[in-house]
Amino acid sequence: MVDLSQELFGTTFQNPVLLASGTCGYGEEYSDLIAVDELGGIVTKAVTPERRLGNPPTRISETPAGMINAIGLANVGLDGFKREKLPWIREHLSRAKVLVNVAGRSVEDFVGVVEGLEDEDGFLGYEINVSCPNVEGGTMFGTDELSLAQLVAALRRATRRPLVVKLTPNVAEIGNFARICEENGADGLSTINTFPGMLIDVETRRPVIGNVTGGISGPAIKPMGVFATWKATSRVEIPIIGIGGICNARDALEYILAGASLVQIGTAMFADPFTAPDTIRGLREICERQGVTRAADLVGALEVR
Amino acid sequence: MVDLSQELFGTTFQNPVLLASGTCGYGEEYSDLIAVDELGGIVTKAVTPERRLGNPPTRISETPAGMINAIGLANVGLDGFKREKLPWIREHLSRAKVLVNVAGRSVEDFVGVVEGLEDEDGFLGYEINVSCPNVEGGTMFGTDELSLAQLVAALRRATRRPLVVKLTPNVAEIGNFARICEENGADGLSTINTFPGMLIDVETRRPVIGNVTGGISGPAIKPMGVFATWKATSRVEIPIIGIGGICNARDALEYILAGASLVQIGTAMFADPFTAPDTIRGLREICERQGVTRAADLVGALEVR
Amino acid sequence: MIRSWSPVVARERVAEETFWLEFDAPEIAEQAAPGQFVMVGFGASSWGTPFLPRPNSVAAAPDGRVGLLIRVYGAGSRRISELALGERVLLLGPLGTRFELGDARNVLCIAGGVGLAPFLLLPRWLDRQGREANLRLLYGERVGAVVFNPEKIQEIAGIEADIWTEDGSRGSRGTVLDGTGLDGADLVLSCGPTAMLKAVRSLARTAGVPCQLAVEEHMACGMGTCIGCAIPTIDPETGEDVYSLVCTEGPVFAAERLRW
Amino acid sequence: MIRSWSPVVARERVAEETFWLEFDAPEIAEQAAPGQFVMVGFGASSWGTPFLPRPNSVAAAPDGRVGLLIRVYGAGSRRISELALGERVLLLGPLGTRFELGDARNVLCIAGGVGLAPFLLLPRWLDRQGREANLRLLYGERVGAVVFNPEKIQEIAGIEADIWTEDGSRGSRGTVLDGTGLDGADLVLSCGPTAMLKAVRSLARTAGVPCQLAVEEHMACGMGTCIGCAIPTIDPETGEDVYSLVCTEGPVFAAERLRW
Ligand SMILES: Cc1cc2nc3c(=O)[nH]c(=O)nc-3n(C[C@H](O)[C@H](O)[C@H](O)COP(=O)(O)OP(=O)(O)OC[C@H]3O[C@@H](n4cnc5c(N)ncnc54)[C@H](O)[C@@H]3O)c2cc1C
Ligand SMILES: Cc1cc2nc3c(=O)[nH]c(=O)nc-3n(C[C@H](O)[C@H](O)[C@H](O)COP(=O)(O)OP(=O)(O)OC[C@H]3O[C@@H](n4cnc5c(N)ncnc54)[C@H](O)[C@@H]3O)c2cc1C
Ligand SMILES: Cc1cc2nc3c(=O)[nH]c(=O)nc-3n(C[C@H](O)[C@H](O)[C@H](O)COP(=O)(O)O)c2cc1C
Ligand SMILES: Cc1cc2nc3c(=O)[nH]c(=O)nc-3n(C[C@H](O)[C@H](O)[C@H](O)COP(=O)(O)O)c2cc1C
Ligand code: FES
Ligand code: FES
Repeated sequence: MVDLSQELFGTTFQNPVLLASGTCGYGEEYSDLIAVDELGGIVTKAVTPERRLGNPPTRISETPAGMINAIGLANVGLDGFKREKLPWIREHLSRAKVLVNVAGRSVEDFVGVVEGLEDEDGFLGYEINVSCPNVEGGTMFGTDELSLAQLVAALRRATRRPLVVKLTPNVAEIGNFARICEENGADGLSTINTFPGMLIDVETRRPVIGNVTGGISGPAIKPMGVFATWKATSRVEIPIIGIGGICNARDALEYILAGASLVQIGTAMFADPFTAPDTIRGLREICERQGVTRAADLVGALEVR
Repeated sequence: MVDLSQELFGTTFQNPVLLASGTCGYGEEYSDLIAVDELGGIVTKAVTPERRLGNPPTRISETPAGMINAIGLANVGLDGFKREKLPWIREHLSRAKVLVNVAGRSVEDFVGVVEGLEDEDGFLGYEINVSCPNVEGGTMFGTDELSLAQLVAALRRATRRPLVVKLTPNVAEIGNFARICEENGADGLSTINTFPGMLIDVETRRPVIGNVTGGISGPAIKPMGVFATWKATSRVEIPIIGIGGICNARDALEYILAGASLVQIGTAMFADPFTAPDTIRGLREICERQGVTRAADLVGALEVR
Repeated sequence: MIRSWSPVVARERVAEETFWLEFDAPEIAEQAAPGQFVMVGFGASSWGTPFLPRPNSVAAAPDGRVGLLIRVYGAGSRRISELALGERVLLLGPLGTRFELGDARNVLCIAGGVGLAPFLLLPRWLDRQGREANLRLLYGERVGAVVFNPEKIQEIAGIEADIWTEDGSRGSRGTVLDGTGLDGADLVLSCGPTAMLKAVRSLARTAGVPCQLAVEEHMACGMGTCIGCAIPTIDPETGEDVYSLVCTEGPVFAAERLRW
Repeated sequence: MIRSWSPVVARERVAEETFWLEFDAPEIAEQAAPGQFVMVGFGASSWGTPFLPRPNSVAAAPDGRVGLLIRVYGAGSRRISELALGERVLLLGPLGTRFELGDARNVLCIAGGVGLAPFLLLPRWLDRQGREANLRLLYGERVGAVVFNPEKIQEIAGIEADIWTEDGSRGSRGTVLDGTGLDGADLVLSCGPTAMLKAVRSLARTAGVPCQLAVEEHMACGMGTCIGCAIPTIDPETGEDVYSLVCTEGPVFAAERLRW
């Protein structure tokens, strides 16, 4: 018997496999096909203070071994989330843990969402999406050390729940940003969000994506995600959630060996909605074959001579 | 008749397709298979002041739609290059333009190579590889604005030949780095070098690559390379060479529309050594079909509403 | 919604760059209604082309099979078109909305290109529902070489297609719209290129006939989780400009909801 | 060096996860010598698995064909093993160095697993060169299920293999090394897993018999441009520790040059 559970954020994840934000809606969408409550957990689509319609089409397209997306944070907004989405989560997910992905363009935006959710039950904590452009500074929170520090500190004051910051890979040294999050009170990190990218239709000479640029995800970014996870773990003590291109148990295990306590699966769920349950099963099988009784022992077990 | 030539760096490239540094040796290696002198040009393997043996194996492996490499700048060194490689180039390449890729760990290293080559003939100019770790600072030249400015300024003083700086995508705002290069006298930019990445063997629990981490190239990074090219062109006047995952004429055209005057093909040459000549032929065909008589008119012709 | 690894049980090149494929997928075949689609993919462990699944309309559902009419457009549709007998693909479906016939008696179906697919399913599906209606099918293509054989249409769908080609090499010369006197239709259904759909919408609007259009947009999930397939629409209740998901709120929309 | 899109003209599953494939590639077949390899790829326009070509030893060269013995290891070798008759792959070759027999009369060939491949080519190649030598072939596998049929070996190579399996289910029980009295050999050639090659090297060194080993390393270009396939070696002239490229300076190395 292999124990896949992971203890972190003061609770137990029954297994380390979560669904990534923006790729699983609010859980309900997949409930027809897979037993969502058997997963380690889900991370909701980003919630912003107000409802957002999102970007004009085309929003997504395939790229080599991946995809580009510019959804534009289309979401039901804080109130919509509480009214339309949280009730289903509360009712159907008791074992899978839920992180609410939070986005905004100012510190107030983020804090507003967190404060608005703080008294609700049905979810564990927050994953803070710092890849959105910061209104005040123009750049992303996630690429500016000072803005990031202020944001994390403000959020720390706003909540006692687990606070996970989702880092963008679009920086020179992700370890520095990991440190800043830890120092300002984050309980964990998610690595990584998408890479900025662009796809051009050479016949029309226009960008394929309505928003011109978008984020690249999928297997193409897996080696970068593993690298970022490994770099981040070497600089912080707080647990890390590995993300980027995971398609199966071996991919998940790369992240775990690199130091991730949990993983998230995003784009691969589009290729096959069974990817997450198959990954859980696959992890169990690999552990059995390798004689590993507790998957938690594999976290950071990479041997670098 | 389609004119594929491009005027830049005070000379004419017969077509916009070059071979990327580190993927074509010094040209000679491919001469058995393709007419190297029919290409737009080649960029040599990095030349460092001293001969370098490079990294321990394993140095390369496949990744989703790409590869990881950690060659470690293995090269014959400045003297070896002059003695063993330049003579072949001088004798066989008269129409294809040659850029010498230069690497080092200090400003002196780079300047030393450039000064050592300045009086030689047989090549057009330099492509400066700023993705190597900087000995003094620890980080890469390519990720530190001040080091980069100093390096480019020093090199500008050392040569009157075309000076192209090859940027790393591993920064938050590649446009800033492009600007710094232009302001300090660079004649052109190459975008992009590889992304840092990592591959783990889940059976041995070790990194696949002897050097632990490596650079990711190939189709996987194409959307990021197009994005970086587009970002860089919006900030500088100097010409740009687009690189990253180009496999065919359509890929090359994406870069050209995004603003690249020339392109380089790297990893795809391993998948098929005919990729570069096929890309040149394909560009001619697309231009003919689209009624374009001068490919130069397509540079930056992207229409963003 | 069914997910199944389904083998190709029939494959035929039916016109230039156009293929007819049948998959053994009884549950999907049983549920699928005209306008609905399946995502056709290769799973998550092969990250070759395509990685994302591709949406394709269910064009027939005989004997537990799902029939698709595939036109080669890019690398994904090419790979699907080249599937060999016995090869398995991952099907997810049926997905999306269907054409709603309501009480319509005289239904005019206007198909452009492989927009023909849903109308191949429609007649037999109506039969199965015990529903009667007079269907008229206009089917247009740019050139004759890509026209799906009228005999084959007859065989699959039990309906005669009125064929139009722009080069006049098959059927009548012109576009389907040249053949469109709405004569007596009390419902217009259409699927095909956006330019055609727009023209159909104008025609129907002018004639005051209700019109439903099946539209296309890039998709990743096909089931509402990625929010990727949004198109500009008008909220029928508030009249506001919004976006709607083609995969769940469409692909079939009432023409007046589309904001083009 | 030849680059050619070559069709599969024969394919056979010859043991568990092990396949014999022949490609129509006359120029490569004519030039290939034992120890040399070809890069087997799918071109640059399909960036599925594998994107990089895979090195494989030329195992036979009858009638303008290149024969390969493929064992499924990961996704790339799996795709190669699943090629259908008539499908084309991009072959680049012949590449690398060959076994050099010099004046050797009694040559002992020690093969582990699909390290058998170069030794399948060797006997007929020697014939074609008009060169005579006594060849003895030891061929070891972990288990019987993966053993390449001795009759097939006889047919392809015209040589009898002395088979060893660790589970004893085919041939003799044990490793090839258990069968190695070098008895009278004046040259030892070996190809197979690194652990085996190391043991062969010790044996030959102890016996004072010259030894050549064919080694493996990950490759991208196969022709010396990527500098990716370096392994630690000793410079034969200076005695310095250096790296050598398996694709151009190898895959066959004099045993004493390898720095393991
Ligand atoms: C609801 C629906 C039903 C469809 N039914 C059929 C059908 O029955 N027969 C048929 O031949 N085609 C049908 N299509 C179109 C088919 O999905 C596209 O031709 C196909 O996705 C193109 O993929 P590709 O890889 O060949 O092209 P590429 O251009 O290489 O694809 C690149 C990306 O763009 C997307 N894309 C490009 N064009 C379209 C498009 N028109 N619609 C959706 N995504 C697109 C692809 O999915 C992919 O993500 C339908 C589309 C939708 C949305
Ligand atoms: C000169 C030479 C001759 C060879 N001859 C044969 C032969 O005749 N028959 C045969 O079955 N195999 C042979 N091999 C080994 C064969 O190349 C590998 O099994 C194959 O590359 C593995 O690819 P994969 O995608 O199946 O495995 P994966 O592990 O998925 O490949 C991942 C990456 O590692 C590389 N890789 C993994 N193992 C090896 C290896 N052992 N050698 C080289 N690269 C590797 C792959 O090329 C790829 O880049 C030979 C290797 C070399 C270098
Ligand atoms: C369609 C789509 C929508 C996404 N939306 C969000 C989001 O709202 N918030 C967020 O933090 N990340 C979002 N992401 C990023 C993913 O959560 C994930 O970090 C990224 O896709 C890399 O993982 P993958 O390669 O497994 O997809 C989105 C990704 C995709 C593909
Ligand atoms: C094996 C290998 C070696 C490389 N060596 C160098 C180098 O010496 N100097 C350099 O500037 N870039 C080097 N690169 C980076 C390439 O020149 C190119 O920027 C990168 O691979 C992206 O292009 P591609 O996707 O077409 O390969 C190397 C890349 C590879 C794959
Ligand atoms: S395709 Fe994902 S929401 Fe429609
Ligand atoms: S494989 Fe490229 S140098 Fe050997």
